[in-house]
Amino acid sequence: MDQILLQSPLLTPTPIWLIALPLLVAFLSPLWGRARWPLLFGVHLGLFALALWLLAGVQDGPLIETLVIAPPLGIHLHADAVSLLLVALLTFAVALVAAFLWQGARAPHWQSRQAFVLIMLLSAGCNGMLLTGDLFNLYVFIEIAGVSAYLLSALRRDAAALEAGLKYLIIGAVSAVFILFATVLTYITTGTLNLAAIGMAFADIPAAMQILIGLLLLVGLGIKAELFPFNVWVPEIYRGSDPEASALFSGVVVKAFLFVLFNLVFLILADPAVVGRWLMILGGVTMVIAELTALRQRDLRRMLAYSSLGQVGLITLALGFAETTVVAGGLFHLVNHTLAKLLLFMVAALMLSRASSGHLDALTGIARRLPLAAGLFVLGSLSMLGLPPLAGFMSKLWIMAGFAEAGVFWPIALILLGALLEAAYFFRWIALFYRPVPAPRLASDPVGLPTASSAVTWPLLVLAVLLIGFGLAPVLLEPALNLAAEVLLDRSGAIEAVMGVRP
Amino acid sequence: MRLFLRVLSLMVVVTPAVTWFAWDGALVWPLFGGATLSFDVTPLASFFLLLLAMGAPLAALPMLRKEEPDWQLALFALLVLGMQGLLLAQDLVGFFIGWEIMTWSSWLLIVRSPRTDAGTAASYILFNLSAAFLLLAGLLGVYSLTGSFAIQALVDLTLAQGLVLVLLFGAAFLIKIGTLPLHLWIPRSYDQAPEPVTVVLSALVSKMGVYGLLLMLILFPEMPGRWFGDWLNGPLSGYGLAWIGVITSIVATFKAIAQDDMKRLLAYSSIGQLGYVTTAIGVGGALGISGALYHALVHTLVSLLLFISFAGIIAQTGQRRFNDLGELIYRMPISFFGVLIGIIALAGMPPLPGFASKFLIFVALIEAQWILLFAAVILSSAAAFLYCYKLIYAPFLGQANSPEARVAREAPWPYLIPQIILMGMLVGLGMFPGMGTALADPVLAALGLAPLDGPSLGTLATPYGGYDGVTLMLVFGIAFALVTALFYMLRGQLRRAGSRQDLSFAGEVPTPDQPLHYGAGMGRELRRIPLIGWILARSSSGFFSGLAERVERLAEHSSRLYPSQPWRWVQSFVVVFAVLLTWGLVRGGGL
Amino acid sequence: MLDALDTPGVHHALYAVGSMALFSIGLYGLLTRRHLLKIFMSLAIMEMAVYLLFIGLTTQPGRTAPILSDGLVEFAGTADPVPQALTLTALVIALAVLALGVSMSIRYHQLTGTTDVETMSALKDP
Amino acid sequence: MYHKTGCEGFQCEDQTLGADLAGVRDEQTVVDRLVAWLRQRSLFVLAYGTGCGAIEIRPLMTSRYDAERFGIIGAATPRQADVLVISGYLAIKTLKRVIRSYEQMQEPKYVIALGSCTINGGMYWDSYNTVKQVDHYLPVDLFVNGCMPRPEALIEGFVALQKRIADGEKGGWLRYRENLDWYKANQRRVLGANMLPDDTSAWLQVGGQA
Amino acid sequence: MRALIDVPLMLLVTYTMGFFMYGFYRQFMARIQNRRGPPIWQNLYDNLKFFSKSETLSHGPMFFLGPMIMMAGAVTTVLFIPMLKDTAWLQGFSASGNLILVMFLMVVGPLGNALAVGASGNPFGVMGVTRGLTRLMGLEVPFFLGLALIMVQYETVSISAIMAAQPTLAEWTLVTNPLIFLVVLLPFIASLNASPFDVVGAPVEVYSGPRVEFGGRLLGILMTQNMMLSMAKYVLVVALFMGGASNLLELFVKVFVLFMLTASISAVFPRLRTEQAVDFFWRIPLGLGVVAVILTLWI
Repeated sequence: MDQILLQSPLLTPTPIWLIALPLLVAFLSPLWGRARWPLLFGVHLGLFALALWLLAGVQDGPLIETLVIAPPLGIHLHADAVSLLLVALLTFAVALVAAFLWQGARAPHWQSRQAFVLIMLLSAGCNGMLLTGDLFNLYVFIEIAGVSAYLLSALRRDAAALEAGLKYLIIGAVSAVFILFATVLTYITTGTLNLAAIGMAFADIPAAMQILIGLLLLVGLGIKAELFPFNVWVPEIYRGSDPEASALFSGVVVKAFLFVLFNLVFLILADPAVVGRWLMILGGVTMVIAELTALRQRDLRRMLAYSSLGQVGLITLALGFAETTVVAGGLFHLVNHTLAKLLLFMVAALMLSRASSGHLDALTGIARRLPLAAGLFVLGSLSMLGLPPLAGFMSKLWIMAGFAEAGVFWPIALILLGALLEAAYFFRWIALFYRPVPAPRLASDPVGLPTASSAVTWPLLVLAVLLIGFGLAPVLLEPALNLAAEVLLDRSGAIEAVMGVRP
Repeated sequence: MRLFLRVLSLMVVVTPAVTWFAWDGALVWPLFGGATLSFDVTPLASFFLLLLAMGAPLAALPMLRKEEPDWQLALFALLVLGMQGLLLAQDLVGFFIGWEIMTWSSWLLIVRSPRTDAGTAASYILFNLSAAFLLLAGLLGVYSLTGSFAIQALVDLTLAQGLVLVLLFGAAFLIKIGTLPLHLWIPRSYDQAPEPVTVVLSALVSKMGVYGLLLMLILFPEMPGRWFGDWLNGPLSGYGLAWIGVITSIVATFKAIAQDDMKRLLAYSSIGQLGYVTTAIGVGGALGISGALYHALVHTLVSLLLFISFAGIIAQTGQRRFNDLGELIYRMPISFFGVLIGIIALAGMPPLPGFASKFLIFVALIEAQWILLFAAVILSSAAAFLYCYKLIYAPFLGQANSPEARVAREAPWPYLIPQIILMGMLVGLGMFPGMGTALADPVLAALGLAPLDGPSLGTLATPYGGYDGVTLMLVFGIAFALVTALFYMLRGQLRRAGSRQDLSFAGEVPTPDQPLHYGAGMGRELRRIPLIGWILARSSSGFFSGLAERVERLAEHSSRLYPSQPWRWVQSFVVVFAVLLTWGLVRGGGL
Repeated sequence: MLDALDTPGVHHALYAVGSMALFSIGLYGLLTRRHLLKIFMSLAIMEMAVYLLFIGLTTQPGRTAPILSDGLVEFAGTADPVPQALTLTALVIALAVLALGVSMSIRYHQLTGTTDVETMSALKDP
Repeated sequence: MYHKTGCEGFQCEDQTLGADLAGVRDEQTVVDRLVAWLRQRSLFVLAYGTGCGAIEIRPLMTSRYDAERFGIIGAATPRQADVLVISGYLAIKTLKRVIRSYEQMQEPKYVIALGSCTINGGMYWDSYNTVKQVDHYLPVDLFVNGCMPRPEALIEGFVALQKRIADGEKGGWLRYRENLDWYKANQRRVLGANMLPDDTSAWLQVGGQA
Repeated sequence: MRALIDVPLMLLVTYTMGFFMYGFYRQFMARIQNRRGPPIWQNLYDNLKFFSKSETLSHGPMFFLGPMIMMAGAVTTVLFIPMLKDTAWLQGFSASGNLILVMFLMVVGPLGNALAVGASGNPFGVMGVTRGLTRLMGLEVPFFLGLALIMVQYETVSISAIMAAQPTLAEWTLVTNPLIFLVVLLPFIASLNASPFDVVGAPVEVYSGPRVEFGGRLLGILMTQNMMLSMAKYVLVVALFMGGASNLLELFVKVFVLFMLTASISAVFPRLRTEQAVDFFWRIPLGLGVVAVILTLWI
């Protein structure tokens, strides 16, 4: 395989393009002129196709692409069924956001070149995080994604956006310090930065050091992956950022970090069950507290932020169980959550462009002005709640069926409780959207900005179709998800593919 | 586009009828993990599918009016699809999918009404989703025991397993049926939903809970006998269920009497009627089950008829309180006859089929020798006369009490056609009460009970005796005709009163603007009867609103966990980190 | 006498203690300061502590920098090159983040006239 | 009535008592007679308790005088009643109610007036607000004289009425019909703005046949 | 064919018994009150007088149809109760009906009445109807409890079968299970609209009542149906508790005895307000009923 790849590295579709292409296009941004948004969309659609193509090729084992020196000494990309699945998902998500911005974003800050570059960088960083096989590279990609995320958050450049950006930056920097610290300690104790090699060596380092590293990573990644109590910053940031940016954070960035967290857990630890149990508890707590808190939110973006936290908790709960069915369900839910959250945040963007603010009162009766958007919001929230026949139901059922099969019932109870709380606030918002109010209470369109074309809804419709489609026919994704779950859990296989020896 | 949507929705609405007539062969749809969804018509499902097939098109007619919005019919079509899926499903997942589609599509129908307030919307969805999630939990419990989602008899359960599963499923279905004290969502939502939607909720959606309850008989064949033992010739669990049902119907009936809003009253009445069904299911046996099915059938027809009639009144007058109506009998005669037939059937008076179903329930109770239950059913049945009278008196009789009621005109045809059809069906069923048991017999056979097998469609036969609907109807009809004829043969003349104010009013001369209507006050004095006063003074809404308040307060506390200052965030990280580290080090283990 | 202290263990201990001290100072600053720039300085100090630890613990007294120049042709007696390279990279990133933060702070100050995180409240719900 | 018959009050009664009933009797069929007999045998009394006569009605019904043995029994509402008993003076305010009650009774119906107050005002002859001669406003079939008449007198009156009914005599209600305009004019004169609506009597005016 | 003779005969018998019994009742009450009282035919006179009224006021079609429904209901009820046992005569259509049906048929009359009263537009009438329905709610519970005990005892809902199961005095339900009779007695009196539970109609004294607007021939109809329905109820109770009757004379005697009993009770007790009556039914007769259930079924 190496030989084939080395023959014509520039022309062959290899995983490196998933990282390199966005970077390249981003740095060449002055060339693109007005064609930026189509390009962003096109590039990500291309990357999505590439990821799918690669995914088809990793059914039997991971694809290891060496960048400088062969592993374990050098730097390599580790593209397996699960990371490519996520790359496909994330590139697809970014493509849809790009399409939405292309058609819909008329605000000057989204018209700027900055936005284009930042989204490209974000995408590159996330893909890198998913694909890299090296701990320090991971840190670098985290920082790339992070910096672009801080800037995206502050893109609007008013006080609220800047406040969000600054807070995001501070908390991101803290997270980076922790991750860097963990990286440093890992290198000092094991002498290697290659993930597979660390996986071989981690069990041999002192117990105290293991705990220290583990906790540092937990805090560092937990902040970014939005696990309680490290997710306290999230509502503020989502509230201050534009919903389009929040869509990217919630739909793309968090998912990448979740993968990183669990990939590390499953790869490095000899027996992930104990840590998995703790992560399950953490996920459960995250979910319940977030859903509970969301009940009281009066701002659409804040509410969506808490809902996002809740779903992340659920995914953590599922992935932490480290059992193929449940993990496959968890990955399915991860996919569904990305789709649904993108949909919801984009609808929120549409609504905010028509309403005076994201506050409950300002959005009352918005369905009369934006019937399609409100309808899509209903669809997205139904999927989020896990109501059939939408995808969210299938993934939740999958997870819970897995738990039931294993005879573990407390997560089921937690998930159902969480869903009930979730229903309480989502349905309250929907009821408000449909409440009839006299027309003057709705703000008119912002003056001076051309209204978004109706083509802006097609990315939303694509998402809706996918949510319904996956809900009706989860079998479409089943083989890919099962394989991904097996690969994610198959520690020795991953290590063997890199190191050549079974641990 | 609008036309297309409407035609499409209509086509969906008649699919239950098509399925009922023309279904052959099962449908299988793959799910994940080797599980499949399969759909087929069982005898039990077939019975309820028949209700749906009859009810859905009739309920759709009022929605076809120009005044009704498009989305209503479309969502209704979705609702029908959901219910149909629920009935056809051969496995619990399919059942749940149908159940949930039903739940949220009906919620959307309700929430788009201008009258729906936040509390109603929340209570409807929260109660129903609680039911759904209990169902889901039960379904997963079954899955963990059997490894399959199929609807099949669960045998050899331990007491604990059985108890948990029965409680989960039972609570889910009882919430849907609206059993006390889990009924709170019903009156509010029936009241505030758009009128054509209330028809559907009461007539069709509530029956799905009944279907679920009957499904439990298939799921837990051992439940009646083995787990709790017997009590007076019957299973103790059935005895408990029967009491739950009858207390529900008693309390709901008294609450209904106290209402001054037509739809609210009907909502409570609906709760009460389904209480009978619950009781009948609790009694079990061939008589009990066929009584339950029969009553479900009758209640479907009756609530369709009544809610459609009242929808017509509300559409024509814009009034919904008993106080604001009156004297519509001359202005809306067809609706009057609709309501008249409806209340006679609702009150369970012969010769209409409401009596046939109650008769079966009574006989079942006598067969089981559950006499106190029998008396309790009689209590609510007799108290129901009061609200039935209120239902016909307040809108149609008495004195017009609002300007709208004085000038109202007969409801438009989309309301009248279903009413006329339903009146025909009710009278026909009253004349041939054996038709109902004939429909229920296949279900009894499928449940392993002996069918009732009436000698003819005109007779309702039970082992304890029966009655002949045709004779009854003929005797009554001929007697009525003869009495009227004889009356006219007497000397003297009948004179129409000169005005509506020509009343014997203790010599006084009432004026047209005097409030002579006794609509809302009717039944108010019942509070002076100690038992009724005690019941009416109580409500479980305090408990649930208290619960909601607690949760809100909890949410307030938890939102303090999310401060907005960065150093607070870092503080919490550091604290958590330090605690975990200390704990990990003290524990001394690695990862 | 001081030679006895010139052992890797003592050196590493000193580095560890020093960097922990630095780290604590940074953390203290982070937790107590409200001025945006001071927060960034605290963050920078924390990062420095990590770099120091990294560089310090992966070398030993007497080792030279792993740079092939001035006649050095092989990696003997040099410190482990990987940490050095990584630290440089991390420094660059940290600098970029810091610069970004400072520029955003300035912008924020221009908009609102404040640099106090305590008074940042645009995101709070009423 | 005065303008037609030239008599007033009990003068008219003399006239009516002296009328020849033989012709009437001959015109009656068997059914008519049976009906007349039944009507006299069962009198439902609406006792309009005005004035002191109200107190005299009660002993009539109780054990001592036991009017029930004549088939006389109280009725709660005018719809069920055959006989209206005006038991004493009528204030103008009460007159309105009495007329209303009378018009709401179902034909055949009879009026018995008790005491001198109903005949000529009695001790209230100069009162500003009582009606002096009740038969100006309602067709009284029978006056029972006295102030107040004892229950025995009342029973005698009832028996007399029964006899007249059995004989098929033309009842007061027919007089009311025939002379409606006169009665109404009298009523209107006294009641003025408080005049009753005509919903209970209009059918008589348009020639309604009972 | 037999029905053609049966039907008029049964109606005639009930009507005759009705006015006779009620005439007797008025006599009986008069004697108790130390009065002479009206002749025993007085009720017949009253009834025929109403039928011969020349004016009848109607408040509209429903007002007119209500009494017709009521009468038809009474006729149907009469025809569905077998009068005699051990014979094919005077059975009416009882083979097509049963006890529960008859009990519910008895409510059809009040429904017709209630509709007519409502149609009249007189609020006092409707108040009376409400009182009547309230009382019905109160009395039906112990009444049906007793009947259910009988149905359980004889394991049938057919009146003929219950009658046939009590051939001799020793097998009368009254003897085998006197408690049931006690349970049923007072509700039965209330269902006859008799004192002390007669506040609903309050025939003479209270202005408001279901009959406030009825006069003339319509009132005659109401009276007729009331007498017939009451007799039907007596016949029913005789059939259930006193073994029915083999011939008309026996029937008449048994009904008379029962009538004496109820009339005596009516004569001595003061009237109860509606809510007092309901509360009473739910305490004393129902409590007795529960005791009866415990005694007969559980012990």
